[in-house]
Amino acid sequence: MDVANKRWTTDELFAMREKVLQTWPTGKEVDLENAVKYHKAMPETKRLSSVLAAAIRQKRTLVQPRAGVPLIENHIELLRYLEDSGADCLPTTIDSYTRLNKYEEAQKGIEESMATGRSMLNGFPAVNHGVGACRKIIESVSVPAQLRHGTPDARLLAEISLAGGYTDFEGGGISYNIPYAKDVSLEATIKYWQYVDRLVGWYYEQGVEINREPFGPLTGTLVPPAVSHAVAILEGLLAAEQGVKFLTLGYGQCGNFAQDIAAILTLKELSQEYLEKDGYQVQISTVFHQWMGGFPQDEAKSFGVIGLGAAVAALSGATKIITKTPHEAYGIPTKEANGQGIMATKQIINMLWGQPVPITPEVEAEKQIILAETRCLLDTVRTMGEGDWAVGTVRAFAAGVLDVPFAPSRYNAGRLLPARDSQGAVRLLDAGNLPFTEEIREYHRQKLEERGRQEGRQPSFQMVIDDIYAIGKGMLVGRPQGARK
Amino acid sequence: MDVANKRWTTDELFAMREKVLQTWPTGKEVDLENAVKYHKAMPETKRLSSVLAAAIRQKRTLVQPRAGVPLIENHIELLRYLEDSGADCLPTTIDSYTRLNKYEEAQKGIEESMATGRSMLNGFPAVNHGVGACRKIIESVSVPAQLRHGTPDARLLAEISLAGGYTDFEGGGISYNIPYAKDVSLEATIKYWQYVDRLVGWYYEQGVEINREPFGPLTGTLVPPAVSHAVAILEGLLAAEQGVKFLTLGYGQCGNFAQDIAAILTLKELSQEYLEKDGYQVQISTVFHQWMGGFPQDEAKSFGVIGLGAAVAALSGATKIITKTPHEAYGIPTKEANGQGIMATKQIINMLWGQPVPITPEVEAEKQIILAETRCLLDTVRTMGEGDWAVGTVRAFAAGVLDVPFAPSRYNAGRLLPARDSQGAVRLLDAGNLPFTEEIREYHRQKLEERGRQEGRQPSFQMVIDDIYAIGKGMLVGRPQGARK
Amino acid sequence: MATIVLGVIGSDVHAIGNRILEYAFTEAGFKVINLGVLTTQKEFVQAAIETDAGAILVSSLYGHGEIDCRGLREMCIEAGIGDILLYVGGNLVVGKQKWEPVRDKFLAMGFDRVFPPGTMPDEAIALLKQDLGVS
Amino acid sequence: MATIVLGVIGSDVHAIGNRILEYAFTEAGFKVINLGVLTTQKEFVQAAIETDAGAILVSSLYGHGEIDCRGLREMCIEAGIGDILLYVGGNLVVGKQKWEPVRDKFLAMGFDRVFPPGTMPDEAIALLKQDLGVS
Ligand code: B12
Ligand code: B12
Repeated sequence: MDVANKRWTTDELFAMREKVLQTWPTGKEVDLENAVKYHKAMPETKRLSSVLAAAIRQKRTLVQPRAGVPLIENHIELLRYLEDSGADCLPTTIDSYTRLNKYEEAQKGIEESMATGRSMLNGFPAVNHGVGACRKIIESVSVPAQLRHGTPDARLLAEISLAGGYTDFEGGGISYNIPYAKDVSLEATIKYWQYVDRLVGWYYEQGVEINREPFGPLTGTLVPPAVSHAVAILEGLLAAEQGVKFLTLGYGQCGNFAQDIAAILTLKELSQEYLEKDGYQVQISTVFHQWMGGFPQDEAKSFGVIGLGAAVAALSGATKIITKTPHEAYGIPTKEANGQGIMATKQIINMLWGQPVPITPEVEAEKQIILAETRCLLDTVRTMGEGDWAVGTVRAFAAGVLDVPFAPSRYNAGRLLPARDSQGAVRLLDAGNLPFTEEIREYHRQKLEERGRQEGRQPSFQMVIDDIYAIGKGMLVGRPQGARK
Repeated sequence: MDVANKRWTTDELFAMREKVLQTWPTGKEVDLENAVKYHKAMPETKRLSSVLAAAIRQKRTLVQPRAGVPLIENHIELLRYLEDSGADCLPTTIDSYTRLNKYEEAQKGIEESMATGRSMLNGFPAVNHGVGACRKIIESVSVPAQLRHGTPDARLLAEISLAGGYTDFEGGGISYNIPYAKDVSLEATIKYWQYVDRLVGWYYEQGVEINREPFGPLTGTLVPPAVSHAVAILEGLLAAEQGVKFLTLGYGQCGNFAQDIAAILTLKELSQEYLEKDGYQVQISTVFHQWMGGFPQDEAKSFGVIGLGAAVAALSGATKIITKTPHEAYGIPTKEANGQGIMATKQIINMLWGQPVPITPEVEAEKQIILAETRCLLDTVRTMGEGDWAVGTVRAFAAGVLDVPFAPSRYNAGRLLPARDSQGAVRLLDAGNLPFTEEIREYHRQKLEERGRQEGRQPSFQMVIDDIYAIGKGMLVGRPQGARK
Repeated sequence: MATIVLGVIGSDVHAIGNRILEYAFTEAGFKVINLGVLTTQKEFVQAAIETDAGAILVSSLYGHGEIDCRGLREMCIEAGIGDILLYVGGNLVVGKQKWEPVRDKFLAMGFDRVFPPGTMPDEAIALLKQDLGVS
Repeated sequence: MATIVLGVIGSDVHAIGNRILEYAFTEAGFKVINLGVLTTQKEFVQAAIETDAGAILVSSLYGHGEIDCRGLREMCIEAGIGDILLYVGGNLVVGKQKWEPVRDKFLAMGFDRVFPPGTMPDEAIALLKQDLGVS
């Protein structure tokens, strides 16, 4: 195996940098010494690690949208608008060509966008625009900004955007591969992300704090909390090994109140537990993503989905929430629609601020099952890797011991069939090769049989499809027409 | 005292009817025999008592908007639109002239509306339009409809609308007086509403089920749950005595999660307890009103307020929710805005359907305090009335033992000063003459002192004002700028 | 400082804003005669005459403002206080309408200032002091 | 029944709708060659030739559909399958745009049918059967 969970030396990092920076002309704009100086001159209020630390202290949930358009001026206008709408931290979402390192196509997209006056890219092509453009953006807003993407190989993107003043970088070797690629091996992406993490670690050694955020929701659709927790914690461990000191771990709303609250609570608990066990000292925060699957077409209904997510996020005590918009089912939102998502969310976050996490018996029960499941997964990964999380991860995915529903990657077994139980919690109709105890498997079986009985049908792939469509059709559980109307 | 909680004989009812029906020409359209026939021919699906019963059985929360425009055809179009938007039951909201029995002014409003093509009235003037118009409306929709108003003397309105096929009638001698009038005595309104309740009782004796719904939220602004519970239960008791068999008791969202959940739970518990104690057999359902005070001007923020209300209502297990709209801060909503309120709400209600009520330690604590407070109020009313709830109510209001914050009525002491504690629960800065135990008073004091300490100020009327504005300004608790930003 | 007459016109029972306005104008030093809700045009005018008020502040929240406010200026003129300041505010018409035409409609009725939904008291206090030439 | 080629074009990784379309068209009796996500125009055309497919069903969800789909008809013509049915659906352009101009743009590119966001498989299945003259 060509990968190991072992801290790279600075030399190893710098040797690889040479090549990475040559993959696109803007690479030569990156001057690390100057970048460190630039970061150090930035006020604390523009640094995500500090803003997150304050939110943790104040038990506050920060509100952050997703947003990115191809042209610099438009992007700045967009971010300013979103800041005015109440965003506590800003994003820069990268386009899909850049995500696949197709900088030439991104260039075409930029040019066509300029020519037509319409956005021809679904995000901001930061690599093509380069370090100066990033800094211009950072200087145009007064809250911190994070880079969000979905890039299996984000080495150059990280170089450029960190030198450009971004203080937070999303992604990870698993979470930006399995849901975002088809043919890229985990060994490759884990290494790409060790590079990113090591770079972030290097910045830290120079006194610059950069936050890192594995992409929690994965495919965004009926991902059981234990599966996304395991991935998030693995990426946290891999990052910490490379010297990352600030981590935000994520979770995509599933829809069941108790399961969602329990998910955020256990994500905190488990990540702390595993990171400490391996001796890492890391500031951990959590991020709750409003429902990441298919949205209703209707804007008012979308506001409903957004509102429920906001309420649960606030009550769960997540450090940050990433918002959706009333345009979700259609396309990249206008800045107005994006602002609406922020404002609706923030109204709820503010109203619930200071109210305690609702610890119900159901939350306790969900916590127990998520804790047990996630430990099954992580402990098996450790065993399979003979103590090496990176090796274990690769082997676990190969064996289907880690498995993400609906993921496009060939390196993902794709054997899981998730479905909702009668209360909407995500369970597994088929747990594939997940190393769950018989007790856990039985629990899932029973929960889905109970639903099946209510609906007078056997749990099946049709039930999975019904659940995928359900929220878009105004429900949580995809009950066949007429069942318990 | 000219009032007593004693069932009217049919003769007493019919004697008064004679006069009531003469107060406006449309009164003579009312033919009770024909009305009974009309109701009996109506399908069950158009009867609120049945639809509510089904909702109770299925633990479902029904969604109902408010809506009323001056002209019949427009009103029908409006209701159909709202039905298509997903309303489970429909309203007909009455204009403010009719509410004050100013039928001539209402007539002017109808005529001006016809002439200008704009709505010049803030509701549907059902008395002026008469029985036939009501039936036309009922026949134009396929879900049940309720009459909603705010009329101290609704005798004629009840006659006309019930004969017109409405199966649910909102209001009560306290809740449609204290918040809706300035100079009308409680003795008078209790009698007016005994008439309405006796009429509903009479229908029941003929085999026609009509549901009655006291107006829970009162002034809609920082009303402590115990105060509105006491009023709701008193009106329930008065109605039951006149033969009402179907009651929906209401509560206006305060904003604190635990207090709101506890409010709905205790409303069920206490109403059952008091009604049973007096030997009444009544189908009790509950209705949760989305925040009834000042709304944010921004529509997206309003969706936030709406979403939070919907989530809490669904989780609390309320039988029905009454929706607000994104136009709330401005004016009577367009049908589209009204539909949006329904759709956003229903999305959340559907997503949370079947999920259990979150019983947290905080909910338990709020339950205990609401139970204790409401019992203090009700038991004192009983004592003051020497066992007669009607007499007790009049005396209790006169003594400030019952007292509604911000109410315009001279018959209300107006001594309460409600404010939010640091978690947004509504407490009393000044409990006036409410017959609370020293322990309860101390509890309120402590909660508000805690908030005062956090904000570095003494609880005062300024804090009350800040709280009145808070939701409109995007918060729940009206913290002074800068406090715990 | 000047006396002002305050109230909610017509069949309108919205009491909360009225309570706050009374408090805010009193705090600002005005002598406030608050007629409360359900106040008729006549009551406004009489109170203004009796107290020699410098301004009448009319609220209308419930949507019937247009019908209820018509003729108030004329009544003031007839009563001999034709040049008294008339302010009106609240949710003046039925529904969410464009502000400018609404404002113009009430200006045309003879109001000196018209305030949109959500006006904060401070704003009106500053303008009233200005209009009355007090500080 | 007819063979169809299915896939998500360009740099698009949205896999879920694709999974469902495969299932639904298979259930409906079609032989489905599913190329999955990240499929190039060339792969579509080659698969269609190799399997003698009656139609190519292209998905594009991520917004770059306009750039990615241009020239597909021409490539089919060059490859000698110029009259193969071409369907396209998903979230074809960036942002929430009026549907008709979007549809017309893709029709002009040579697609036979263009489906808006939220199309249910049954709808497309019925139309495809009709267009292919099968049942
Ligand atoms: C889940 C999801 C994701 C997941 C995908 C996981 C995976 N690998 O599959 C993740 C989180 C990884 C993701 C990533 C991205 N996503 Co995405 N995603 C969604 C989301 C929320 C749901 C998609 C879905 O699964 N729907 C359920 C399935 C069943 O429906 P469907 O995909 O629409 O397919 C059905 C129909 O459209 C139809 N159909 C589809 N194709 C065809 C073809 C034919 C011929 C016919 C007849 C019918 C048909 O049938 C299908 C089955 O019913 C949508 C928004 C939405 N719809 O609510 C955004 C959305 C598609 N994503 C979007 C974007 C932009 C992205 C990203 C670029 C990130 C970003 N900037 O936000 C990346 C793209 C990465 C890449 N290279 O492709 C945008 C596209 C914008 C646009 N067109 O303007 C959307 C619309 C969200 C938005 N409003 O911004 N996404
Ligand atoms: C609370 C409330 C009620 C309570 C009132 C309790 C009470 N007795 O006070 C209850 C539930 C009883 C109620 C009843 C009704 N209400 Co109401 N109510 C509201 C609500 C939600 C808040 C009002 C409030 O208290 N705001 C807080 C205070 C502080 O603000 P304010 O009232 O706006 O006053 C401030 C400013 O406007 C300004 N201001 C006001 N007047 C003036 C005058 C001057 C000169 C100046 C400078 C400033 C100024 O200063 C005040 C202090 O800051 C509003 C909608 C909203 N605003 O969100 C609807 C609203 C006012 N109600 C409305 C209606 C229609 C009714 C009803 C007819 C029922 C119905 N059809 O829905 C009845 C009317 C009964 C009647 N006869 O009047 C409508 C009016 C519609 C319109 N104009 O098109 C509104 C806008 C809701 C809506 N969108 O439909 N209501």
